[in-house]
Amino acid sequence: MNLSVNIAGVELKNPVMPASGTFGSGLEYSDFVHLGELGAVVTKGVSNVPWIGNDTPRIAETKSGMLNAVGLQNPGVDLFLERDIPYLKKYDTKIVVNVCGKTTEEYCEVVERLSDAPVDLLEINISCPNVKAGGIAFGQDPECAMAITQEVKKYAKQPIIMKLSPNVTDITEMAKAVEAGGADAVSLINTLTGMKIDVHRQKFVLANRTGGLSGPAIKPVAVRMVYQVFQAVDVPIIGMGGIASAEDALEFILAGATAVAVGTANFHNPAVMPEIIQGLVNYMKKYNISDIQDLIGVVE
Amino acid sequence: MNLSVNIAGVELKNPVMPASGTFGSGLEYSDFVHLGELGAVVTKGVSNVPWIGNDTPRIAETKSGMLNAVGLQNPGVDLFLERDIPYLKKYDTKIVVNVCGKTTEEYCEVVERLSDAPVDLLEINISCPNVKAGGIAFGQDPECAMAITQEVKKYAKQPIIMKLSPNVTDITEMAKAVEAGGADAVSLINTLTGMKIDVHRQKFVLANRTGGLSGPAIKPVAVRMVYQVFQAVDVPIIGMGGIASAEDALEFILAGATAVAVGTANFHNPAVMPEIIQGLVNYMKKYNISDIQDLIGVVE
Amino acid sequence: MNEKREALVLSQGEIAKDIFDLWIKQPEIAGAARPGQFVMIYCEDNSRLLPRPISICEVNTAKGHLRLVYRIAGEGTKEFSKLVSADRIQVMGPLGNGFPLSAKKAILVGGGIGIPPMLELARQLEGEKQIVLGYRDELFLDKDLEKFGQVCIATEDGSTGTRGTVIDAIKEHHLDAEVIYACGPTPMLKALQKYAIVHNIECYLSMEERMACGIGACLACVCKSVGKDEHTNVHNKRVCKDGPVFEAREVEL
Amino acid sequence: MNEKREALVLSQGEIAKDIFDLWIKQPEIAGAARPGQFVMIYCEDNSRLLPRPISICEVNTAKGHLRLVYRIAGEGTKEFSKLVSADRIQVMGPLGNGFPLSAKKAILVGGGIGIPPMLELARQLEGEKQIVLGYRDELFLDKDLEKFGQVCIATEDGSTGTRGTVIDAIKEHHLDAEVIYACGPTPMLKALQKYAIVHNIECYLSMEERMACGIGACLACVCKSVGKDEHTNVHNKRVCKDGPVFEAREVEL
Ligand SMILES: Cc1cc2nc3c(=O)[nH]c(=O)nc-3n(C[C@H](O)[C@H](O)[C@H](O)COP(=O)(O)OP(=O)(O)OC[C@H]3O[C@@H](n4cnc5c(N)ncnc54)[C@H](O)[C@@H]3O)c2cc1C
Ligand SMILES: Cc1cc2nc3c(=O)[nH]c(=O)nc-3n(C[C@H](O)[C@H](O)[C@H](O)COP(=O)(O)OP(=O)(O)OC[C@H]3O[C@@H](n4cnc5c(N)ncnc54)[C@H](O)[C@@H]3O)c2cc1C
Ligand SMILES: Cc1cc2nc3c(=O)[nH]c(=O)nc-3n(C[C@H](O)[C@H](O)[C@H](O)COP(=O)(O)O)c2cc1C
Ligand SMILES: Cc1cc2nc3c(=O)[nH]c(=O)nc-3n(C[C@H](O)[C@H](O)[C@H](O)COP(=O)(O)O)c2cc1C
Ligand code: FES
Ligand code: FES
Repeated sequence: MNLSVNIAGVELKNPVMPASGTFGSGLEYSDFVHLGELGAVVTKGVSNVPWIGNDTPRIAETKSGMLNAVGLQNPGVDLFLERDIPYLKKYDTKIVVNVCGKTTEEYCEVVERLSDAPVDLLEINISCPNVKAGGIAFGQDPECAMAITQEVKKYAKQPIIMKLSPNVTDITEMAKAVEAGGADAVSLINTLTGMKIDVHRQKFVLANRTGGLSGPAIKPVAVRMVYQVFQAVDVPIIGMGGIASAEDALEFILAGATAVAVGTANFHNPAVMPEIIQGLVNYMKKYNISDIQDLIGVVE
Repeated sequence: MNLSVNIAGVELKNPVMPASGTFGSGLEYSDFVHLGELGAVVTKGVSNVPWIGNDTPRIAETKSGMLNAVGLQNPGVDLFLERDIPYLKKYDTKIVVNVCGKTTEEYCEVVERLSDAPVDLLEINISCPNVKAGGIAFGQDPECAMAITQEVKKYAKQPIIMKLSPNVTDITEMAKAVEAGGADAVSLINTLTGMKIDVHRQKFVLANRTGGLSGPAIKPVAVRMVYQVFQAVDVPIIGMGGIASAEDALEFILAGATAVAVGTANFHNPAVMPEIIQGLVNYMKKYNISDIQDLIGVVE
Repeated sequence: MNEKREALVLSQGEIAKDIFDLWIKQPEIAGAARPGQFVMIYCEDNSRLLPRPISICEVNTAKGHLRLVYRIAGEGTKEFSKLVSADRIQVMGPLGNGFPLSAKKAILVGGGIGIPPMLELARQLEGEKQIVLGYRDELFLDKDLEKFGQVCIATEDGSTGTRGTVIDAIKEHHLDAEVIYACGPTPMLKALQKYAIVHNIECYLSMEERMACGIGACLACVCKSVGKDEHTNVHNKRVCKDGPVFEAREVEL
Repeated sequence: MNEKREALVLSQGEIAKDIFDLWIKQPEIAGAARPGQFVMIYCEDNSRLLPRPISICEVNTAKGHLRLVYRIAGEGTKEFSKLVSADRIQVMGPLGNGFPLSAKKAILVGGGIGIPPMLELARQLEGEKQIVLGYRDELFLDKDLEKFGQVCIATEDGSTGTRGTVIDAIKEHHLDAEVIYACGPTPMLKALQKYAIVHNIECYLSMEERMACGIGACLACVCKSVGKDEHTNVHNKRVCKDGPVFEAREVEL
């Protein structure tokens, strides 16, 4: 039985990885999950210098979902290269580094600093809704998205995954734009922008007012977008948004995802990813499927 | 204590009404709810001629939400005027007729036919994602939205509520466009486009493939959009999307909604609207608020 | 006013693999229920919003008791299967039209999880009754039904009775009747529809479709109908309100 | 490997209005727990994804029992309040750093629902203990704590002990100490932080923040810290991992 998939020339032993920002750089979750069992580890977004992130409260629970406005707190690329990459290299898994920035220059600086590091793939987060200056604009305008892809590609030695925002009128336009810009893969969806109000205090629950909605609540939107993008572009897709079980992961694969990422579900069950991998194996056994790649995009 | 609110000159005895399409024309729910207790009754979308709608399955459950692709099945404006309006006139409530069409002409035809009917408000659904030809385009392009608002206004004798789609990059742009086109009010949000796949059958769950996501799952997105639109335009807002309790309704009001509509929650609890109205009264008593209008948009 | 009502769980047991037999007490619903009608059961888990339609299997009007027999099909029915006596659930009903009763010589056909509504129907029909039950393999409710008439069984694997479908069983036993009542999977209903038309027999089919409101307002649960539906004047009748029981000639399957 | 574990509910009772006293059996967690640490309790309802952090109130290591005392604050704790003996729940822990133990003369300060962790702390501290408890009105856990030292009570409404805050009670009773341990609402922690700095007393505060992962990975639960945090090299420490207990001079409140 073959569970391995290929993203832009990088072979993952299975299609399951954490979604950026929900798994740190793996260290904390290594108490719960054998990192070597995962298809890849995707790190929290990393920027050129340390970012302090937003004020608290940074999260709120919603029905079958949650809002977050962490605001990309991270130690910056230097400490990241010194500490997190060597840590991850101890494990037999692929390393995907999520990159964030406020300007094209900042993105390029991080990508350049990572270019000689033992990193397998770069995921460029042009869609984080929580950063005031810049960030989101790249992910909501096709021309900006194409331009930043082109720039980043100049500095990258690893294949580039562009992470798309769902807060757009037409996700296929965005996917086509980054493909035209040279993206080697796309990942989707990032969070939907949302808000929660404490009606007793008459105040925003999050210090940042708005936050990104994730979790099972958004899965139908995510599956739809993966399906649409699969019809529109040729690059491989990493699908995410509300995956909490093998069946959820299979929905994304059948819709067209080559691999899947699991975010919010880690908070509900820190051992969810190995369970999903096992569930994929069970499904393939049950339906006599020898290669998981035969499932990609076959829904009808 | 004053619970009444004013939408474009029409006074509602309270701010609670059903969301279009979830309540028929009131008849079926009159076994569960005294229609005269509601701020208004909003009818299912009505078109110039009968529409047969989509094939089944038309709905699917999702986590804290549901997908629907009913496809605006309706008897057409003639039977509607003959049967549904006289039925609703028996009750001491306001009548909001939801209008759908495939072309500007079709919308205008329905609006014209309704112009002399005893209808208080017209809600123009330019956002239904389930109709193939036209429909959705109006709701996703600001220029089209403005143009159709202007056209409809020429035929309408009642104030016009434009119902906005959340499947857009910038909801404020849409709201400003319909305001510029002459809209007397806006309602939001319609459903988010989603998809569900049956992984065992490897098939789309809905005959229409995609459907509209509604219910508590989407509430954070809806509250955020209502808040953004409240900052952007001067016309009153009818807020909806996942409301299932008085607290939910208050979130929308605090975010800027003058009135609220309840959709999917009716399926979970057919008597939910009177409960919400009572909950608003309880809240106002508890916090010593004499006029509900003092709550509109006051979140901070 | 009609409403969502609380019911008391009296007992529950598993009568075949994944098939549960639930008795609840809800006097208003039991007092009004007719064979072929259904109730909506609401989930306690807040992530599941839609109520689950379940047919009325048996009614004890005097005591206000209702029997529901269902198969675990997904998360909602799995939740229900954990109910134990003294638990409380939210139920709405009775809903739908139910089977039209008469004293004619009848064949009652139940396929799989379509069997439960046949029990209350058998109890209330006054004429001669022949009961045909189709199963994949394991039997259930067959003993309950034997009290009301001749029971013929068809199983897919041939482990009991006729190997094959309910149509095979009807043919094997040379059953004939003035009226057929049926509930079961669509292929079975289709075969019976054809059989009834060919043999010119009155025939009532109980249909299934995904539901949201359960009371005719949302238009989720339509089936293609020969006549125009009264509600929207197109050829789409609502299973929850105009049905779930339709005369075989009324619907396109 | 650490993991989410199943625990058995041994008993639960309401010890004051909306305050519940829950004993569970979970030997692995009980075996490792230290005072000031917390556990995460998961909701059974699928619409509530995030686990709820609850402090460890008392531990019986030998038996593998844990005591949790919590207030109904929202839907999750309301769900927990319905647990009865023999139910099973999912729990993760013990999490966080806990209070540093010593034999110094100590003041233990608990405010409202910050009182529970003071109990296991009082049981394990070896030095002289003065225990100051702040309540709005109704008392709880005060009898349990009396076994371990002098208990001074402050109530907002003056119904018991000092009218006012825990600081008022400390002053009224002229308490002094080499170390203060505290858990309670932010205004109380702020007042104690100031008090400790002014009086130059070592002081440990247990902080509260919204959490998602509970293990230091998601950066939901940070508090402003004087020093740079080791994890992201900014001035934001993680309450779940670097805390919940911080030396008063370490954090900005
Ligand atoms: C009028 C009517 C009477 C019925 N009577 C019975 C009965 O007596 N015994 C019995 O076992 N089953 C009966 N069913 C089928 C039963 O409603 C479904 O098996 C049940 O809703 C599945 O719910 P779930 O949560 O377990 O499955 P899930 O797949 O988790 O349900 C998801 C959604 O799909 C709906 N759904 C799934 N399967 C069906 C189905 N076959 N028909 C309609 N909706 C479905 C659910 O109601 C829910 O809204 C009846 C259906 C109808 C329409
Ligand atoms: C380290 C720590 C220890 C705690 N120990 C106790 C204890 O021993 N006893 C006790 O009664 N309470 C304790 N709390 C507070 C307790 O976690 C919250 O009251 C509880 O999470 C509320 O959940 P809910 O579902 O009832 O409320 P809801 O408002 O429905 O919860 C919604 C979300 O907000 C979070 N949340 C709400 N209030 C708080 C809060 N005050 N702190 C952190 N998260 C919150 C919930 O965890 C959940 O994710 C502790 C909190 C922390 C951080
Ligand atoms: C707490 C939290 C932090 C996140 N941080 C990042 C991030 O740093 N970079 C990024 O690209 N996406 C980030 N995301 C988005 C997730 O990677 C993912 O796209 C989204 O949550 C949808 O998946 P889910 O529903 O499985 O969580 C974050 C999400 C959460 C919940
Ligand atoms: C079954 C169903 C049918 C609907 N039909 C219509 C419609 O005819 N016209 C319309 O403008 N919106 C329609 N909607 C959208 C609702 O009016 C509402 O905007 C949306 O469902 C969000 O609210 P809710 O989460 O409370 O359901 C429909 C929604 C559902 C669930
Ligand atoms: S379920 Fe709503 S019309 Fe039948
Ligand atoms: S809750 Fe995730 S870092 Fe503390």
